[in-house]
Amino acid sequence: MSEEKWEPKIVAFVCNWCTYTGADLAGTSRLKYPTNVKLIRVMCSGGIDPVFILKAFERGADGILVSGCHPNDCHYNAGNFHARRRWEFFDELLKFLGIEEGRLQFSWVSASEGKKFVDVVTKVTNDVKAMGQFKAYKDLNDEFTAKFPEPVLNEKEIIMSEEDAK
Amino acid sequence: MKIGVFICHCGENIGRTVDCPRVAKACEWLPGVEVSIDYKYMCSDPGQNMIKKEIIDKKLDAIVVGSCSPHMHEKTFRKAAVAAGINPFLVEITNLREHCSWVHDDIEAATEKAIEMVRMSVEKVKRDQPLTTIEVPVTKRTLVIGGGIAGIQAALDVANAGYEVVLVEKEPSIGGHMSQLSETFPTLDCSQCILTPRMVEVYQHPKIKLMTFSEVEKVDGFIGNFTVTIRNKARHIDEDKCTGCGLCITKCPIRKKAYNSFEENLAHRPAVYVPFPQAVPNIPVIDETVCTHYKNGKCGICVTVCGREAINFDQQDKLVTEEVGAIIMATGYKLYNIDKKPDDSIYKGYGEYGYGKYKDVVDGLQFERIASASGPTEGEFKRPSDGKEPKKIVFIQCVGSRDESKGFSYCSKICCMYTAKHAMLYKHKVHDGEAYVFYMDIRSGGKMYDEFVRRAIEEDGVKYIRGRVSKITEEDGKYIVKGEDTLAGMPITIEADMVVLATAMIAQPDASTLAQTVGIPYDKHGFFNEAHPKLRPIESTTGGVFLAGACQSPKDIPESVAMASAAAAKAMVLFGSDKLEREPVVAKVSADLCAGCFLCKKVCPYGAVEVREVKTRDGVVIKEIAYVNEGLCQGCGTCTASCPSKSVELAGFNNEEIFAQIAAL
Amino acid sequence: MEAILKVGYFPGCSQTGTAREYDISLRKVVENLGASFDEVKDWSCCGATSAHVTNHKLASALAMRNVMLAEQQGLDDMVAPCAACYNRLVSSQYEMKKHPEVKQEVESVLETKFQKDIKVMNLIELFMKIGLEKITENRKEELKSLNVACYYGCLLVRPAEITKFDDAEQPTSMEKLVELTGAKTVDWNSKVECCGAAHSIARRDIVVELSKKIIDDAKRHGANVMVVACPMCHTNLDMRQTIMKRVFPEYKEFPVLYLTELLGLALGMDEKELGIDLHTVKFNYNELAAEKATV
Amino acid sequence: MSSHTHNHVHTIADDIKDKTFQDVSLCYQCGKCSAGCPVRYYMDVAPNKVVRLIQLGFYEEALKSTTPWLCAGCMTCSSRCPQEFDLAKFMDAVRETAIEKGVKVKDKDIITFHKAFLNQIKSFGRAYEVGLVAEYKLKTMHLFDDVDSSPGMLLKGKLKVLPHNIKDKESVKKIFKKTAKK
Amino acid sequence: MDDLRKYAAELLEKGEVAAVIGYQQVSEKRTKPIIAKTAEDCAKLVFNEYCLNNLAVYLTKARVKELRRVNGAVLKLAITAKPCDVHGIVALIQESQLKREDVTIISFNCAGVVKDFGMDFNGETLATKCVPCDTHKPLYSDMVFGEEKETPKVSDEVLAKIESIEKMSAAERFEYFKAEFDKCIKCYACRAACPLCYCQRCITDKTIPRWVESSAHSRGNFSWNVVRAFHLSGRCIGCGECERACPMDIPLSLLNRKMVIEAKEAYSYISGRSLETPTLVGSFDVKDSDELFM
Repeated sequence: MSEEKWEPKIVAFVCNWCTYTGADLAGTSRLKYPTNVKLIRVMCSGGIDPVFILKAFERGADGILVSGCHPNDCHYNAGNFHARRRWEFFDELLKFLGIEEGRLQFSWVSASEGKKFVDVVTKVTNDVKAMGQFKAYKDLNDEFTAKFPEPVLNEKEIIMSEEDAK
Repeated sequence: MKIGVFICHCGENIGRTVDCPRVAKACEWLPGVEVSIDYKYMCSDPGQNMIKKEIIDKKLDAIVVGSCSPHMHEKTFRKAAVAAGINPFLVEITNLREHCSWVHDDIEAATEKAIEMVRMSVEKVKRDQPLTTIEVPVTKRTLVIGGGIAGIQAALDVANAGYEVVLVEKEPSIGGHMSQLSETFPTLDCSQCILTPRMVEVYQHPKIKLMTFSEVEKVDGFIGNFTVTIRNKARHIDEDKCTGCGLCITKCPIRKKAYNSFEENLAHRPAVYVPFPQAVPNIPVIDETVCTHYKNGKCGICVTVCGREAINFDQQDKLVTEEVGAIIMATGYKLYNIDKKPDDSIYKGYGEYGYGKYKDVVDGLQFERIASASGPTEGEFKRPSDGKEPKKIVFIQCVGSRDESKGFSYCSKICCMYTAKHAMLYKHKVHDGEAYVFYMDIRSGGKMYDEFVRRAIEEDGVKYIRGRVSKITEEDGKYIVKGEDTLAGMPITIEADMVVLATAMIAQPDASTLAQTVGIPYDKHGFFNEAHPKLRPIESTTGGVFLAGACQSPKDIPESVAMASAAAAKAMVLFGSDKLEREPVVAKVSADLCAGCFLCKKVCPYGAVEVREVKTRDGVVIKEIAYVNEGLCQGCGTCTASCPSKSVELAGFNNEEIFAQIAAL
Repeated sequence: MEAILKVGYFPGCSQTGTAREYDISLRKVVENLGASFDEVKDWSCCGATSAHVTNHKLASALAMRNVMLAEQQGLDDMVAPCAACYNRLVSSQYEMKKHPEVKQEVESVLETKFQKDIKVMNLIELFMKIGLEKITENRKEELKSLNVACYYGCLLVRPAEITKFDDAEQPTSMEKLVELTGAKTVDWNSKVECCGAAHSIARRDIVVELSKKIIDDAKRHGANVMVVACPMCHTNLDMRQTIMKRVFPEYKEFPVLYLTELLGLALGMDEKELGIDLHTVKFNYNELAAEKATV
Repeated sequence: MSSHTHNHVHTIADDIKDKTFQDVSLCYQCGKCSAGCPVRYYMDVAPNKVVRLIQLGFYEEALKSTTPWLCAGCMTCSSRCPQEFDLAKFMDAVRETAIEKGVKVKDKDIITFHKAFLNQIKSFGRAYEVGLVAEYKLKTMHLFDDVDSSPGMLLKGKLKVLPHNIKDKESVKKIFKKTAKK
Repeated sequence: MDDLRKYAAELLEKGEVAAVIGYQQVSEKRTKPIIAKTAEDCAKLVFNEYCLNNLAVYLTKARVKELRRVNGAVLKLAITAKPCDVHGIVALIQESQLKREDVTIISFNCAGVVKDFGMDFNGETLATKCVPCDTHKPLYSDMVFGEEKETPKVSDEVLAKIESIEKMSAAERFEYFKAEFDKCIKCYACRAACPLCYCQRCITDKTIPRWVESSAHSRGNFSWNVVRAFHLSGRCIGCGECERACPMDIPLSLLNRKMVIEAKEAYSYISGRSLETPTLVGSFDVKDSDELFM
């Protein structure tokens, strides 16, 4: 991928009840935001494991958003409170280890905050764009793929094998 | 595994910005995908039939539907899948509409994103496990919180259908704000005359357990199976013995120490009181904060005069537990209080209107009491400061409403109507009086509503001035109201005898606390959130909890009543069957791997994690492990993320599924 | 021995001219209360009001030049006794904080980078910082004969979200200060009404009318003196009484004091020392007290 | 700065938004600003109506009005606006725009005063009141207006006869130069 | 020393405990753990500044737990524990791995131990974990031996290192840790030595799905070390056994200590100090900081 064509890859882990629904509202309200963010829906922000973050970085994510219901608004009463402590530690740890601030961001977006969802997603995208490619993890990933190349099937090969099957 | 991908155009909704045929084409090549097609309306009958046909013809094991939000049509497509023989939990929805086509303009980028989104779903569906829905029993009883007109209506409807109701009201009497009103718009019929029969009906209904002076403290459980703890506050009067004769009230020597909140603090009440003469139940309450007995143990006149020995100074609060299957929230509203100064309030307050320091600047409910035949002035228009009849009244609308700066952004909806009513009632009694209304817009949508406002202007000669008032000052008993008529473009100053502020309707101050107790979301103003603004306006997002009346947003009486009946109907729908089906999204612990640290138990919001002992054959406990009670588990997954050894998984959202989605990025 | 409290001082142009007595009394009172001033060196005009009404960039830059000087001088806070200066300085700081583009622009005009968040105080905040108990401790005189109308004017309390020190509509902080001197305060309607401020020279007709309304209101509510904390207000309310007298023959003069002068009197200084004799309307506490006693 | 797509022409309303960071569409015309304005009676157009004229694109009418020039900047309107629209700041921007566009202002005295004031600062770094009054009077020909206060003030040492210079006058001049309108 | 031996022997004799987990001297400046089951074993028990190991780790090992079952009855275990090791026992009790009544804690007043075997005990050689230690008397115990002694004052090198790392740029920090983690050979000695790594199956051994890449390369090493440090966040009692066990000398204490500081600063919580307070992980306060969240 050439430098000028680079678009950041961003994943958002969102809870089903608030942020996912807030994103639905952004859609219903026809608000606009960048296409970089892909959502992964979980039931509650309390159910997001920090290893998901590492996995996403390993899969080439340049930025990650974790978002749930506002404190006191959690559909499950307390899931987000547990999440809050968890992320406080994890964020501190990652920062200490040299993961740039802004690669991993957190927000509370309620079901009625379509606009806030757009603002948050846009901010994360802009922040990550400004930071550029995730050098630290890219190096790790490049080293990994150099060591363990993934078998790549291109379309042609698949067609041929299918035709062979026939 | 054979997977089918179905891309919906949703007419133009998705098709406009996402090149659906291209998405379908691209998905054909995803590993495991057997068939990938696009169609105009996937949720339509032909669309669903197409899905079913493909499932059967191609012997599909799972499907991915790229359409609208799963919150919209997940059920539809699951049903279609079931009809064609697939487990409903092997259906994944890709939200191509709300999360893609509607939020992007660039067709190229949106199409690329759509393909990636579908790819993620395909990877997830490959790891999905077939699940069976969970059945839970239903307790066919309803809890109604709030005994205003909405709560009364809901309770009566449910009870008349033959189901038991527990009606909880925090005040000593039911009736709510409607019992304070003088007349109601647009008919000008007497509020109490139409309300009190309903209150009595509630009291006498064999299916309704009425708990006044009570508050909900705790709600456990889930739809169909709530356990509610209610605090029945001590009245210090034995409800079984009291006949409501009222002798204690008339003899109580403490007459001026406490304000009468029913009269909106325009009058005093004794230490032992019923809120108003028609109170239901007609049983007094002793106010500990002012009663002499609680100060120095003396007095006790009420004890002497009570022939029934009903006075019990030592009575304590009681905690009562009730099992119910549905909860109807009908907690109503409060009026924005202009006495509040910025420091101790969430809203900023109107210093320019004097923060309530002027006695004759009153709010809407105070004016209702002044206008009411049963009120402190017995229906005579007298101003609070000196009891004189006001000859010039200024009404100001939108105080706190539509004011981002000092109040709230929303329109309180009813003020235009009740201000017109106030002005009308005043002009009907004080013929030589002048009534001015400062308004921004007149919002009078409703049957006979606009006609009502026109009547105030055309027949009763109320002067409407379009503009907000900037400041009120007092000079020699007159209130100088400075405004601008924006239609004439002229500054206007009125020297009024009295000013009535149509203050905003706001959520009850403890609404958010109650919402947290019950477990339902609320908006930034404290109003409870409905599950869907258009299609599910009565339900909260929490199953089995329904909303009625102004606790959801400002409403007038007919709307509140309609909503209450709707909430009652929703509760009865729940009671229509003996068992409830629940999504099988629950956590499960792997007994072999659990190390028994019980972090899952500590974080579980529902107490669904239990301790199980693992024993040897000879009965010796070798370890204790966690076990999830699936009846209690609500499927948040906080335990799964907390478990250090990853020995607990959430069905439908297991870690393998999520990893697959991440890998497909 | 208590360390002497040192506070940054931005006098503002009026302080060197029309409001000389304000400067004199302020310095004396502050010294008396055991604090001292560190004047911003080579300060310039804050830009009020002609700059911000005609060129918003110029306005921000002029104001921030002084904040820059204060920062370079190593100050943490500074007091701007003139309400207009105070307002310009805090508003410019607020704008810069709220809008990064303003910050960038101002920094490029001034060729500097702002690092610190210098707290700009108004007169009332200054005394709160020095400590209200200091006033009670050092009080020599109880000004019992005074019924004071505290006049805040517009720029001290507005806009509330920027100044953030008192209620914008019903402020009370000046009353609290004044009551420490033993004087009584009156509750009146025109505390935050505008005196016409910037129109002092070009539209004196407006100023005279607005100022007279304010003075009349104070009189009506039983005040025998008005206290202000702004040289612009003082110019309008004190000096323009000459015209009021000429236009309205029955008009009775009404003394208008700076808050610092009132505090000075309570701290035992005399009128001359405080520069009260420089006012248009004469004021002498003892004369007033004697007059009141006879009534 | 405001971002517009589709070949949007930069209007005066946009320009005002750029200067004040607030959109005129915020105003819903309740008139509370006009109701509380201390100098409302002297204005030819109500303050809220000036906003309305800008909202509707009647720029000439808005810029020609005396209202912005009479605005005393007391911020009563801004602090009471239910929409948190800072009208005082808006008025500043309207004045500034009027000067930029060379609109003829009816109340010339006020603009002359402001110019005189800024000239003083440009020259000396601080307001020099005698010079200010003198310049203003020469330009407006109101030569003997202030007789009732000025001589007395000079005697009391309240107006300085000599200008009060700051040392680094150049830095102030530079600010003027850098922020000057093209 | 004799008191200790006598006490331990008595416990065994009375049949109160199944075994005493303790230290025995191997050479002049070296000890090793011993699980004493007889009076003769007890005679070998020692306590001195060479008792480096945190023996709490044995309490959760299946083999050791098995010892408790004697002739159909279930007996207690006794353990000799430094005051800092008691923190580990407390944490294990809090995390349901142990019941207080199942363990007899024999503790000592402690003034610190040496960095490594073979060193003379003086100010210079104080073990890293002892430098910031403030528990010189056990917080929980059934028996305490030894006199109270002065702990040598030594500069806190770990803290200084943490501070110097925090001053680096993000990229520098990342490079620093990457280089350190690159040394990792995934031997999991850190895990084996840690008293709080008691999982039956570690997350890193879980294969469906694969949580942590287990082959040795920078990415897998990074993940493993992040996960290890994170799982100990708010729990680590700072015994430093992981770092001591690491054959590649990866400075694991830096991470652990950093998170200990975080727990203390953000939540005023120190792990293993009190049986009464709820564990930091697994509880919450509605007033927890919300700064991280937009």
